[in-house]
Amino acid sequence: MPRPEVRIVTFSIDGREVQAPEGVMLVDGAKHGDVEIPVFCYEPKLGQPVGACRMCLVEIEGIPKLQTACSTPVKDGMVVHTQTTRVREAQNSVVEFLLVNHPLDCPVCDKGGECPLQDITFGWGRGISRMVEPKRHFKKPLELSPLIAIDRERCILCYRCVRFSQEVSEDYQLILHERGAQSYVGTFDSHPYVAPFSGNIIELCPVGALTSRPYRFRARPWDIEGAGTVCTLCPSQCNVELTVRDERVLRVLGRDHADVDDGWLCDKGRFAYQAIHSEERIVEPLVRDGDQLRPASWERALSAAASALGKARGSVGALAGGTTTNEEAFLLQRLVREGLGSADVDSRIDGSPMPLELQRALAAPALGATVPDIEFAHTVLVLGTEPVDDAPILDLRIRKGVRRRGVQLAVATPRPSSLDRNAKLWLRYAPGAEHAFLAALEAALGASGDVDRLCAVADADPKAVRALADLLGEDGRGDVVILWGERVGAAALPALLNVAGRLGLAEREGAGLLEVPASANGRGLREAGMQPNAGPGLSEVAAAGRSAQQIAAAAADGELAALYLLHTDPIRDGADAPLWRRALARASTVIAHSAFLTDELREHATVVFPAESYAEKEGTVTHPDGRLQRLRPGIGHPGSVRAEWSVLAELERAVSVRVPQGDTNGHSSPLTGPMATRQLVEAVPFYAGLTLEEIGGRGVRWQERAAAEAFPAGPAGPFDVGEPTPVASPHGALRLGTFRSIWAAPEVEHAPALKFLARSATLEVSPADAERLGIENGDRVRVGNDDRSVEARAAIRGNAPAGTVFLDAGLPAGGASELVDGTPVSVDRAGVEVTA
Amino acid sequence: MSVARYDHGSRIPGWDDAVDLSKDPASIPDPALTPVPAELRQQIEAAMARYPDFRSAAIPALHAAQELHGWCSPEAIEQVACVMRLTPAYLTAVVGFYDMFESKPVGRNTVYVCTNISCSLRGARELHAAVQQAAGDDPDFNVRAFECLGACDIAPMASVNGAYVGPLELSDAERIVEQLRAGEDVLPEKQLLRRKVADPRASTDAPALFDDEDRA
Amino acid sequence: MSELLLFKDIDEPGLASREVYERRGGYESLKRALRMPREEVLQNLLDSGLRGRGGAGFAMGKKASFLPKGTMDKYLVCNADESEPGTFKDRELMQKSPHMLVEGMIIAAYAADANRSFIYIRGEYQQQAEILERAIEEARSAGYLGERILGSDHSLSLVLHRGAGAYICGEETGLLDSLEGKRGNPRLKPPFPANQGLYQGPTLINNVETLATVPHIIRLGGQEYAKLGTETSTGTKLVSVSGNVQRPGNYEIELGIPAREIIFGLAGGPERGRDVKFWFPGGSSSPVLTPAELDLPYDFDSMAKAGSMLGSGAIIVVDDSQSVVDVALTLAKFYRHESCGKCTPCREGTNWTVKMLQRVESGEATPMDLDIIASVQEQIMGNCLCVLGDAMAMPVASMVSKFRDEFEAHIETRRAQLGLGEPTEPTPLEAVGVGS
Amino acid sequence: MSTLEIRRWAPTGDTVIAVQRGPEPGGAGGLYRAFGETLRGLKTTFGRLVEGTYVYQYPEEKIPVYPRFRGRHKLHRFEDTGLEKCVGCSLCAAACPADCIRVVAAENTPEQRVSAGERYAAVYEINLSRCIFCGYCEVACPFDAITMGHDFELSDYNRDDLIFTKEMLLAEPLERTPLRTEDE
Repeated sequence: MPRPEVRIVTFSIDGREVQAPEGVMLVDGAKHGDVEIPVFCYEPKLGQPVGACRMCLVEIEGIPKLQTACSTPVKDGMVVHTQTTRVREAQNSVVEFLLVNHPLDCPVCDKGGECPLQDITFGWGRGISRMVEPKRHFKKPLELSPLIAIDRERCILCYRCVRFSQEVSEDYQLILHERGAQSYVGTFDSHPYVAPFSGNIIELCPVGALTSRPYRFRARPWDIEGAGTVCTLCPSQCNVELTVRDERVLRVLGRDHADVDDGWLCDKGRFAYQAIHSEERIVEPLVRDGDQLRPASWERALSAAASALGKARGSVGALAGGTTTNEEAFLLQRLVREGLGSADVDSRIDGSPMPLELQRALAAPALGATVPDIEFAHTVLVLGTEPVDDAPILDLRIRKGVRRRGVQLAVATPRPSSLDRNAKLWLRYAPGAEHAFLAALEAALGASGDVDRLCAVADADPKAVRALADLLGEDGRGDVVILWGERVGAAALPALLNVAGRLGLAEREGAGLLEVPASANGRGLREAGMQPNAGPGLSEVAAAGRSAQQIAAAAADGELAALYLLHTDPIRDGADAPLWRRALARASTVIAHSAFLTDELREHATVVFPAESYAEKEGTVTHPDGRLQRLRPGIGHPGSVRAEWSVLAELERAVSVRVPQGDTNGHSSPLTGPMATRQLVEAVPFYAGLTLEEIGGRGVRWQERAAAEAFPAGPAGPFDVGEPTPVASPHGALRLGTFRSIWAAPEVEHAPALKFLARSATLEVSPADAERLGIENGDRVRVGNDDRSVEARAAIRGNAPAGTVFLDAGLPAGGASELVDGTPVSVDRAGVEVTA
Repeated sequence: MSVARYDHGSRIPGWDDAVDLSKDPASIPDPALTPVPAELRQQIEAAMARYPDFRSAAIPALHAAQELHGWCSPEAIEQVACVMRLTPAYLTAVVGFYDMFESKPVGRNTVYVCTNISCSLRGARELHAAVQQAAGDDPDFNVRAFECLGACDIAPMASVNGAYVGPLELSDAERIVEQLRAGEDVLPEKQLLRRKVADPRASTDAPALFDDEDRA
Repeated sequence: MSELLLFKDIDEPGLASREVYERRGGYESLKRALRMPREEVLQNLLDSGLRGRGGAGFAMGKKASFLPKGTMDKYLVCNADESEPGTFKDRELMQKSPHMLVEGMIIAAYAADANRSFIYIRGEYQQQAEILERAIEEARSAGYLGERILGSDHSLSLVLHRGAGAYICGEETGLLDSLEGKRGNPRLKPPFPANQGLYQGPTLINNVETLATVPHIIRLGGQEYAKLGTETSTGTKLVSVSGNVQRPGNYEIELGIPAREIIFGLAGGPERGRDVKFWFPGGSSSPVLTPAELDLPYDFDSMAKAGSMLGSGAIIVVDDSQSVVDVALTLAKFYRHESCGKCTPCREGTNWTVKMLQRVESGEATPMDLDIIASVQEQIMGNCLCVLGDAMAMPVASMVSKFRDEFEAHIETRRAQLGLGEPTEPTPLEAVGVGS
Repeated sequence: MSTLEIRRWAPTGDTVIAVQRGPEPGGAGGLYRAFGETLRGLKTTFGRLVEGTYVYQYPEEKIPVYPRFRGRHKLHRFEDTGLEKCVGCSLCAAACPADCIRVVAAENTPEQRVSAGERYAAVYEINLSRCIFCGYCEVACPFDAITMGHDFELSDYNRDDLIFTKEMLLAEPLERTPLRTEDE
């Protein structure tokens, strides 16, 4: 659906002529004339207004009854009054009614001081109460989930939380029980309200009925300061405001950005801040002393790292991931490439190497879709990614598009997706068969190739693939956005580009591809040059280095002496944990920036620098749609943590003889954060001229700036798709699919509030396979292939495709990365001998 | 499997109850893990087929489940949710909204005594008390004071397992209970279905149109 | 008195069966209507001046003409959730002459070009639902329902939907939500159901009696029908009389006859020795009228002029043996129970009113509380999402204002009984709420 | 009808306080108004003058303070239950113009109940070296948990010691400041 054109209309409010966009609700329109109309239930983010609280009644000339301003769109020539006796009378009445059962326990209420009910009572109430009857009283506060407390006395039944659960996150767990004055908010049969987005209801609640249990009583609004920054725990890069008191982050709130997050946050983003202040966090440098890591001074740590790296010159592999900023990535690759003379840098830790021209073609400005495009597209194809796990906030955006704007959704994934229910069409293919599937789709869209044969290779239903091609490809059907996950693999990308070419996505304004990278700043890291075959700005490099997988293999074989790990744990994030364990054990030097010690670091790290949390970082990150956003430090560094860009700069100074300090002709090591940014911007042609001021609080898409012309164009295509390798068709054995849950993250494991959500290995099995194998739901099972195996808990899923099992990835240990990728697995009940 | 219940006999918590944090969140029940009686499944699926939007079948489906389970127990709701592919919470919200869905275990014999205005003008509250007393604490009975049942012409009245009877006298209370216990037709002579229209012109055996003596 | 339309043959044995109904001239109007063009049928409905019998009294033909043209699915919904206390006319119709309703619906759907129809019957009407279900089945097998009815281009499906006990589902948008399988919360209007109703499609919603009248309009012709009754309240109306009368029941009257004739003439008036104290002219939601207003003509406009409304045509008579406090409290409790809870004034207003009336009942109140009760009713009126709030506020306010003396006397007697003594006048500070 | 009627206040008897008014302006009365009050003031001054000088031997001898004197703060407990009145709402901190109050709240548990409300002040500190003794905290407190005492001897050798903790504020001052009686 194309974005509607906005017309400006003029109407009169309280005798003032006001101009506002046509169709906005009166409540919003009135703001253009500096008139505030009080509301409780109105929240445009929640969809259609319900007009339930009746707080916003206004008088409109020509209409006898008072109207709700939240549901009346402004019209040309409308005459509105908000200050007449009648309106005031109605407002007074509603406030009085709302307070009939609202306890006045503001002093102990967390909302006190930032409570809309307080404000509105003060501004629009009568100031007195005539209610002498006893108010209702209930036990309080009660738990609604481990994260949320509910105080039913305070609830004014505005429906916001319930509407969120039903119409935004669509988990439909939170409901109103009973009816009328007896209504109360609750869940089914005392189940807790646990969902990826449940925390948003705390922010939505206009009273103190829903409060955050981790934030409960921690501070009052006048004790705190807000610090705007960007959450970098996943590629969604939601804009957040940190609530800071005494240099501690106490709460994370959304900082509405319609082009990024639409004002929502996932629970990981909302509650994982606790990991920042975890007792287990590393807050000082650690240096190996014999077989132990010991705290050391910065000088010692830096010199130890520099000398170890210097010794390994030419034989250093570096990886970056997680919350690494563009600046850090840029400095790291410069350190490794220029300072240490090695070309082995990568940021795609579980991916395979990707040819440069494909990268350039994929990142081309014309082909990129933005986040709002999802909402206004005609058709959205979700390909090989589960948004709720990989970039949660996009899940809400897709649901919004489908629900409110009639977007047609197609889902093509190996694993059943939570979006299937919203999809017009969904189809399954075998895990790892993206290449074959996309080739089949391209063929179905009219390219040469045998759809049926390719579908057989991909184990997809040819009818469904043809239907998908019809859905996407029909002429004149409007914009198509393809949301694809980095995990589809490099081999599938030529076919993806060809599909995009056939659909003409590059020619359309609101159409395009949107990648969900595997790491939070995946796009930024690559554009900053953190790739084996591309320098900053996707420039060509003289000699391509090793990719992450090759680095692991080389290190394991003793070909690489040093490994540099910036914000990444390859055991968790990589595709082959045993290989990485060997690599870390074999490498003579392992330098890591990490917030928490893992077993492997404890055993093998030479130097561990304390990593900054995103709340302490200064720098920029790049959103998957190309929006550069700015991280600003909200709190000071705990312990002796230092800014990582400065650590990298120090190392660069120490190891490099060619980079004298203060050399203004070549580059110099940055001395301040903004200097680091400037050096990055200078190095990436299509960022040229970008300043931190321009990025500001809302970010800026580089594709929309003039400098985007400097983007190194890739080949136009069509690309050679090649012959897809058939996915293993197991005999009796099962195919292994993997998924990485939103909760499979170190921050979740280290945040006390979120700990209960931390994942342990779960194996999703179809009912047919479960019956064949004699597995019951919840059984402990052993999953294995080749000579490796892990133990997991079986979860029978009615909609899982028979013949395939899905195992958790991204676990600190014991996840899917322990097994051999792409090889059939056998599953047995734990305790029973594993069949070879 | 024993089912933990609250004091009020229900597993459904009320105002004052926190959630049970040991439980998993209640999403749509997985068909592989939720057994549904075949007959109930068939009834629900038939109801879903009748409407352009399957959600419309929520009330008929819950009627059927209540018929089977005696009340809208969590198990009943889970079964309906499983067939309809809705969350159990959705259905719980519906159950809570409507008076005829029981969210607590009740007796099988339902007696709704109308206590709304027209009936209470003619002594319905006393009647309700009488029926309640007659039924005593028999767990087979579900005696409720109900809002207007739409039969003010036979006030005071009651709906006994769906059959309307009235006008009732206090002495009928005992009979209703006895006849229900015996499984008989309840107060056959007072059943609404056998009653003729009051309008004298429509009904041949109604009294004369105007009775002058009665005019004030 | 004119001839009976709806109640003609109503007690004919077996009228609920298609066979008897057809023998009595049933489905003739349908056949006639289907021979006319849609526009003509609609014109007949417009000409008849038939006003909705559900309570709001909106012209039915006009409502049908609001439906947009086009090929989308359009819906006709019959509101058979007769739950207004005092009303029981639809029950009698559905139970005894279900085919009349079915026939009316088919014709109305034809006029409005609707292709799907639903009857939303309240859950308590279990027996009536069974009778209707049988009738619909009979009509379907006779070809009156389904594809291309009687060879015309009109197709209609009809589904009987049982509710489950909620007064608010009689409100048209609440009914639609309930029919969609949700909680029966009323929706915000606009958009009106005619544009966005059931499943967001254009929807015509009418009461049982309204739809059952349609075959008679077609039989008589719209203009001929309009000659019955008064100019603005045409036709005959079923009136449900209940409460303290000797012969409670349904009566078919021509609109415009004096109310006294209905209450005393037809229903026999209160028991001997009793007098009418007050009466509800249009169900429990209508403001009460006094005996002095008994001679007003019983039609939409006269009732409105008297400060009340004809509503669903349910007269509840309260005789002088009853306490007005008791009636007010019973009513308020009913509305509190039935409030859906969506909007604030209704949810909290009904709740608060009950609490205050309970204090009046028990004698703990002061006459000043009566002022607060009256003021709270004013605060509810007109500020709610739907009319349920008003439905309590109007009669309670009318009772408090018309019988204030009795309320005060009640408080006094109760206080005397309880030995509470004179009510203490609040100090000035308390009166403005400080210190309470 | 719709608004609440505010009844006229019709005071009678004891509720009336009679106020003596001075003479009307003009003439002799005007002259008195111009100088009379001055003379009355001077009478007090000269009256004291003849009393002679008296030196209070502070600190052995202390000048009694007036009942409304605002000295060092006190936190209070409920007398019956012994629970702290302070619920840690921080309103005092919000009201404090000198920004010298710091409150960190925590939640009561059934095992450890500190205050009567849901929350209590886990940390309650007043930096008395910054306090200007304005009494706003007392006014802001919704539970009368903090009041201004009479203690004014607050000097110390160490700035840190002037940060009074909750325990110090809850405890009775060691030495009581004498209180002035009505006629003093």
